Amino acid sequence: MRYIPNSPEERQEMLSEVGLSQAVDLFDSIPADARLARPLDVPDALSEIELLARFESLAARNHAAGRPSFLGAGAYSHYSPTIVDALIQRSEFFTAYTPYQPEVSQGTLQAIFEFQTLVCQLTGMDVANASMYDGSTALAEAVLMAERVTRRRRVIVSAAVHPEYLEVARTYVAHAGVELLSAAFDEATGRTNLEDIEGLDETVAAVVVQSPNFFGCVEDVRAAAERAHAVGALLVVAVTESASLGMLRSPGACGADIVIAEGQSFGVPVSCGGPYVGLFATSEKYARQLPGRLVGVAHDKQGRRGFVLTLATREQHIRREKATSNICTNEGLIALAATIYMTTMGRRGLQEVAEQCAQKAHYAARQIAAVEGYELPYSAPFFNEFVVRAPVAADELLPRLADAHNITGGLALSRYFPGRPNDILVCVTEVNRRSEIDALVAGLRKVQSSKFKVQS
Amino acid sequence: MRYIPNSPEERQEMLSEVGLSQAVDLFDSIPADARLARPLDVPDALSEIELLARFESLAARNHAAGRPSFLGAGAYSHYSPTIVDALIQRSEFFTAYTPYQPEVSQGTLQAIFEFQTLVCQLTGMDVANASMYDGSTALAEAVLMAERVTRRRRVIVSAAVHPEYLEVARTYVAHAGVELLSAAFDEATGRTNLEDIEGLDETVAAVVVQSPNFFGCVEDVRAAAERAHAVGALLVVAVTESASLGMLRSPGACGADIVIAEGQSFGVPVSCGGPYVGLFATSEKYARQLPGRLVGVAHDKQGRRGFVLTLATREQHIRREKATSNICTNEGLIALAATIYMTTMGRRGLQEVAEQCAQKAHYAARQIAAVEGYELPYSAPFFNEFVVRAPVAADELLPRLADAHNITGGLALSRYFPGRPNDILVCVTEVNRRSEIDALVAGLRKVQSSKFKVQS
Amino acid sequence: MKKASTHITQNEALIFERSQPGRRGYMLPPLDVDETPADELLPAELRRDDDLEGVPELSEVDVVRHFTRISTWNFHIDLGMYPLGSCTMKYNSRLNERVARMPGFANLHPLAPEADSQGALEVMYELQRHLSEITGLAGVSLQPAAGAHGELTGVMMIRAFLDKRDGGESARHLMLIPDSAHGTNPASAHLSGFTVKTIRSTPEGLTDLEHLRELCAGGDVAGLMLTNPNTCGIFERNITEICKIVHDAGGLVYMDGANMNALVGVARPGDMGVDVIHLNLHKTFSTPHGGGGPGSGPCCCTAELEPFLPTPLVTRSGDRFRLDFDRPSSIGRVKAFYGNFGMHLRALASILTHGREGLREATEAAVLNARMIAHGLSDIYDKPFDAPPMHEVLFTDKRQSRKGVHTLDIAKRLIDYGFHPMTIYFPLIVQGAMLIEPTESVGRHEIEQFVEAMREIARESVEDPELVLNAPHTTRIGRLDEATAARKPVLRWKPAEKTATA
Amino acid sequence: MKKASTHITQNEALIFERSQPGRRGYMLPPLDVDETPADELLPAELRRDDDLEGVPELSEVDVVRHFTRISTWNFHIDLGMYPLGSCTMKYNSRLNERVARMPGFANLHPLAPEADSQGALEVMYELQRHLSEITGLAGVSLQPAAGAHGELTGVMMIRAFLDKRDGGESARHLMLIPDSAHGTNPASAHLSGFTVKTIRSTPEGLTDLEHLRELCAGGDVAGLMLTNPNTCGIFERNITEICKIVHDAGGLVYMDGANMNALVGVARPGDMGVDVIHLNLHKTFSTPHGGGGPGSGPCCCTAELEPFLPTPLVTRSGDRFRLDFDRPSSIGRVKAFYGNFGMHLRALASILTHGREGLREATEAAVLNARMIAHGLSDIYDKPFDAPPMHEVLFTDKRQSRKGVHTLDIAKRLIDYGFHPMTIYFPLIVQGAMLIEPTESVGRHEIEQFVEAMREIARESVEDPELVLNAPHTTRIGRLDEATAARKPVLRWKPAEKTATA
Ligand SMILES: Cc1ncc(COP(=O)(O)O)c(C=O)c1O
Ligand SMILES: Cc1ncc(COP(=O)(O)O)c(C=O)c1O
Repeated sequence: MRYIPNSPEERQEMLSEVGLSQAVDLFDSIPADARLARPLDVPDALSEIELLARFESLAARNHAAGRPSFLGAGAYSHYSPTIVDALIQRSEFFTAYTPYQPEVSQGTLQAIFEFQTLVCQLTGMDVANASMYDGSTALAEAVLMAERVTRRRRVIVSAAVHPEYLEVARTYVAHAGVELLSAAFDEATGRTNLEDIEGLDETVAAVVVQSPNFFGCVEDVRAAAERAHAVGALLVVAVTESASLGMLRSPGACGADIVIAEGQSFGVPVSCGGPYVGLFATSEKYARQLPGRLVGVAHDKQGRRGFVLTLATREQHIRREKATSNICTNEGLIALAATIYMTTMGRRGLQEVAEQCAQKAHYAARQIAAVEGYELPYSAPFFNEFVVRAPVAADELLPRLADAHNITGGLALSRYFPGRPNDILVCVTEVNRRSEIDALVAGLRKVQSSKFKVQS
Repeated sequence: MRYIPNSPEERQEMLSEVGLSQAVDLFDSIPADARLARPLDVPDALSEIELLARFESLAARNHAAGRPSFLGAGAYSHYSPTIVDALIQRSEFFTAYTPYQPEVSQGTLQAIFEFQTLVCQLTGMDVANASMYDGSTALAEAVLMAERVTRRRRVIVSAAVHPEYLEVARTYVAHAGVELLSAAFDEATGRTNLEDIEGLDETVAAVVVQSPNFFGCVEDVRAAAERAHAVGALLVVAVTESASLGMLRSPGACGADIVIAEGQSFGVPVSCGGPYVGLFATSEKYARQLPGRLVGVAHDKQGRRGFVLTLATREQHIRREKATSNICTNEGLIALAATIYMTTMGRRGLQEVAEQCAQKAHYAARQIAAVEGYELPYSAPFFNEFVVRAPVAADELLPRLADAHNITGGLALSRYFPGRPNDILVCVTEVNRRSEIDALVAGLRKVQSSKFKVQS
Repeated sequence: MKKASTHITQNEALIFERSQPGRRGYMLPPLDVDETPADELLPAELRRDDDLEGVPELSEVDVVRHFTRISTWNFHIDLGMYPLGSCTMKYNSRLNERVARMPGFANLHPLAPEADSQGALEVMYELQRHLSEITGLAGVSLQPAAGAHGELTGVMMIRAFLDKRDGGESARHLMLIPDSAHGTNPASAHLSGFTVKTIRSTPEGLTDLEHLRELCAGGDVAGLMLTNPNTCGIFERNITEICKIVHDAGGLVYMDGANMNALVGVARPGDMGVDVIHLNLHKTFSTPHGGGGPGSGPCCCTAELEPFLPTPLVTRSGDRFRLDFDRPSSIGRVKAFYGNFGMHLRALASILTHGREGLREATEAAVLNARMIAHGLSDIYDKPFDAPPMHEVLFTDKRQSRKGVHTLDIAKRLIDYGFHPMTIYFPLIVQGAMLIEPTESVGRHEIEQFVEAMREIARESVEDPELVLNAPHTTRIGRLDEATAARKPVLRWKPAEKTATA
Repeated sequence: MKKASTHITQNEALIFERSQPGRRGYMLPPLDVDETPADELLPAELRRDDDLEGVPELSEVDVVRHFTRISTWNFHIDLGMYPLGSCTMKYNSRLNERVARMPGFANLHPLAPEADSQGALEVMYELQRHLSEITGLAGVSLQPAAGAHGELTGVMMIRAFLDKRDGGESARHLMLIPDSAHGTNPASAHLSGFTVKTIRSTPEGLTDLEHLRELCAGGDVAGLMLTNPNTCGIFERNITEICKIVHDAGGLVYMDGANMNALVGVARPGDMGVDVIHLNLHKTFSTPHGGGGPGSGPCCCTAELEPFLPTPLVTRSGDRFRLDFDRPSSIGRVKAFYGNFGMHLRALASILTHGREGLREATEAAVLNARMIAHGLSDIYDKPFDAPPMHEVLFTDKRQSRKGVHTLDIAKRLIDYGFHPMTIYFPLIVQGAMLIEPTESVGRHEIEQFVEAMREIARESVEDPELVLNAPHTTRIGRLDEATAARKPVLRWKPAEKTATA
């Protein structure tokens, strides 16, 4: 096997050095009945040429990867500067382990410290951790943290939170004795109905809203914070489209106590759902309740500044079952990619990306709204995603768009809301050229008129 | 401009620091009449997104890059292990300059030393330099070196040497007072006619043969050496398909005095003709007549081994017009790629590549010879290239192969030899799958029968 | 030739300290749609009012130099042996990186129509099949993002299974975990609502069967979480017996698969009686650790447990691949979408590159390397357990500590010899643990250099303890004061610090 | 914060010393055609009989670790300022690397049919057009592989032009070259059959017009090879006059374009009277130097000289791009195929990324950085010429050498301060030359650090000369004995040495 340095001959010599005659003797401590008596039923080894051909042909069958797309809903297609992927491919970064030995891991440690700082700046919070698996698990951990902080066991989650995030939270709390309640959203505005949140009282640990919410609507986070704080509950804000942080008032500035976000928008490919990176930030006073790893400043005897993993007493390897979370390996390299992205785009670039996303999305929304038969059901302000109500069932319309116009027009909301057959969630980012948007609009018009033909 | 660190504001501050008020003042020493009074007529700056789209569309118009090909003739499609390109992309290698400061350039220096050694091992020679621009310029330099060594001014070059190599040699010697004579090749065997080389006498500095020669035929290098040495001339051997060195008797072992080769076959993409890398090797006694750079072993005060550029007194920066060559920058990074390729494939891999090339080429030759109307005019043994004589003009046949069968069938020799309209130079390597070869044969058969249809 | 020397490296400030107003490292194409006035776009009160104060402003060159410089401070696999016990730091091939970056995979949106994502679904399906064959377990979910995540998933499945079997909330609330287990095990069990009970290990470093029987007697045992080979690098030779005891007591057996690098192609948890296991693709199947992730922790289980796996599962019907959402008994989702797909690609590429023979060959080479180290150090360092090690070997600082030299010191001194230290102070069942896992990716010569370095350090501990106690001596910074760092945590840069360090 | 510190690095033997019989780092697909018996394939006497003895046998991991380790011993642009005068070590963007690797370019065979290579031909055509605009010269050939190759091409064109103009072999055999010129200039002139005559420089570091006139009087002058700005970093302000003198004498003017980084977008050689020039795409247009190449040295010339450019040229007819082989007056080919196409791609990408404004902006930034250095060091180091520097600034060791500290020592000491040394002992017209070219790719802070380091070294040269004389002190090896290396050259590894070092 070409990845194994020692040749069969060398290994034979080594075996005799340790007093064995053949490789099987290495496994003497495994009882015969526990051994595998036959070779594994996996194919013979492939050469690079064969392997690449194999995966190229698989990749070629992901037709959706090759065409203009207006899919968002938790995974966003943004442009990533070439240096992002080039730098994370330095083996110094991608083949290193968790920085347990600071003297020979300062590169990783300093980068994480910079990541934590950037997350704080963008979310408007005091402290952030070294990353979570993704946005959905970060939200689940936020719910558990709220319970730890408040010692209350009921959490109210907006019905406009990403459905998959909600499912993950359900799974996580199933046996943690936390009860999840739902706050409805307003069918006219598309925003969470904050005026009367059912069940909001002194027993509630936290209120959870997503902004922009799953339907693209920007929530009134400040109002949510006031409502939550009024009963001594925490406000947890979730962000799935982090590009919005370049334009929207930061959750921290609106009074959020815990902010979690999906960082995929920061230069990370959509890659069929992962790996992504969960951002997790909170205020100073809750720092010791944070799940996951934290990097902090430390100095050596000569007073030179360095960085170390710190506040480890929160973690599983010290606290075991009393840890704030069971997380160990997180998303280090993706956090690094996000860090490089944020620093390359920088202050002005993050603002311009947000601006272009919003501009292009609003252009698209106007054009679509102008097509006969299509409407935008929600009145609330949006960033780069919005719901379109089509005159036909989305799962008839979208395949036709794909086949006839080679466009992935968006997400059929029926995937999550069977009761909404005609609704499509459309997302537009800086990578969608005007020509693509116009093609989408033209396509919608065609499909629609052809429908009337069918009917008449 | 995003590659320039200092912002316009910073540059303005720097200007005043050095006592200037505006950027134009930096160019006061350029007389007004020598300045450009207008902006350059080049397009506005492109973003990464636009630039990549632009080049993608250009690349898409190189249709030939995407289809099975049997082109060789000085540029060969071989498989390059993934790590070759990954390693040369380490900025430690590709953004460094010529290793003038050994203490901070040992990586480059040791790699070149390893390259020189590998070239010696494969060519069977004593010493090799740090690389030349490519095979063609290396041959020209070899001719000039032969003149330096022998102080004779006539060089006989086989007519079966790559025509473009010959043209380059002509240009190089045009004003060096060296006369190039041609040695004919045998129309039956396809080999250089070594029995009676016209003009071979004591005034001849060198005899130059290529093996495998331009027509793919393996020359009798030992005989060539005997003939050359008999009159006190040097034998210069050129190799365009270096993969052959994994199987063919090394030129050194056959008595060559100077061996030059094109190293592109060693893991370097065909890339429309460059960058490639010229290999240049000779025997110990001529070391100080070598053109180009040489790396040698050196030690520091503590006796630690290191490597340095050495024997610089041969070179232009010391010797100026008396230098052995004017070359300065060579092909460092491509030499590194070749070094990584040779070490990754290693002893057994270089042998297996050569074996597969020869096997597939002979299979293809058999199949083609069996097609009615096609013949292989030459009887000499070949490695992975051979001439096919078609029943129709090559420049009618090949485009039809391309259009109807999506195959680049080979090179129409008429490009270099107008008198040979029906001859095609076919090259087969380890990357040509049997299915491609069979498709080529089927295509040749079709084209051929359709031709008879036309005639009948 | 000495293994390592010191050489000049660049220092580098924080990216925020490098930032200068007005620098730009990006460019976007000009906006190509008719602009919407700012206030129509978004009401002012919803807009940021901090102008992103503090976010860096840099040129592309600044960014490249910053991250290139700091990268050189890391030790990494491509430099050599990285013997962190329990972490399986094996070679990460560039070929796998290339596969993961193919546009057809990297640009595929997770919510793209099934029909237009068949290639990706097939990748996941095929990986599931191979992992099932390797573990000897029928059901596989690729959703967990790391080992601990896989544990959580598996333990929750046990919970769901018991609730269903025993009807309603099962009274079984005890999860048995050996004292040698990794911290994530109890943490995951706790998250799943179990009470953790610790099982003693025997003097041989094995699970104490007697104690296990005792604990199982109570009838409230939900299951056992076992690592095998355990974290002492020893194979639990009574594994079948252990599983039987737990099963007879009505519980299930969870196996922590972090150490599968000792077993692939040689033995299968499923054949030993294990009910559910997680694998660390970022260990056994060589997906890169990336300085702390991403990982991938697939969960494999018996047919009996399969209905409880997370939703969705990738299934096959004829030559179509589908996402099955219709799984009423499932514990639900543990992650949005389908797991760390990019890691699935790499792991599948790794399995196909190794092939039938290669997978077993790697296991043999890994165990052999660990044996070589055990062989080379047993006479100098305290080896707490006699059993021959599998893929990793455990030593302690018992002998050296007599001279005041402890595991931490030995680890730091190894750095001066050009090695990354081993895992230290884990497992917790021995004092001053040094857990050494070379993996199959290390050549004989470097194994010998490591043994020699360790023997040298042992000598130094006697002849010149100070030298070891003050190590490392060759790094750009010395040992850092972690105590103060934790007492007065500084977890982010603030402009204040800028002026401080500038 | 100090700019640099020492840190642990891996040592590494030669690849041949790492080799072990039986190791494999490759795998090919099985042969898929019917085998031809060995003897039918090739007669035994034509086959190798050495079984490739000595060629290394290694696993992929060995290769990756070997080259990764040795790479860490290099200084490189991504680490910081690399101020080699005359070399223009500017930032090499990853974007350009990505473009050059697009399969549609990398997999295109140079002999593929023109109709199927239109994209590549357009790339070359467009690059020719931009270079023509930038130099103000009508004709462009991209064939030369580097600067010296471009010189050879240009000088041979002058020769061909004169022969044609003067009929038969022109009697003009003198090529005038300033004493400050780069060594490749005389070497190239010599290769083209010219006799080199050296022109003196004035005390201001400019070409001596009087001497030029003298030399031109003879009537046997073929031309002049001039670098502008010259290698002292000074613009030849009499350039138009100089060209006139040479032209009046019947000669042509060749300009060495290595220093075009001072002129792009600001002034054009063609407008100054230059007849032919080469550009170093690996300098001015940021194609990577790769540790010594590949380069690319396009040759640009007046319409008058265009017929003599190498064959073939890329031309355009309507929207088709063609290779023009029908060039009877051409000097012929200087390289197989069309030059270093991969570098053409990168250079075009660089030009399009900079755009109209960016190209000039880069020139301004490069000159400004050089000015900052001149400004910061002129009071401490001997600046032989008063003229304000363009993109690079020349100093000498005159003052320091009084204490026995020479340019070489200052250069080596710079390494300890975390800098790559400047170009030393070039140009030859001043003693102990230190030619410093920061390029536009360096930020203000690092320029200041460099100035400070140079000032420190000047101080050390007085207060503690030994410290400087024995530098560098921070590298894994010290100064190497180059004299012995040249006296007893060891230019390749031989098994003998293996046993020696093993
Ligand atoms: C034995 C053991 N179990 C579980 C884990 C947790 O795996 P992960 O870090 O992928 O969450 C680890 C990894 O450190 C481990 O070594
Ligand atoms: C002034 C000058 N001329 C010519 C050259 C030669 O260019 P190249 O090294 O590309 O052959 C150089 C490069 O060092 C140079 O600095």
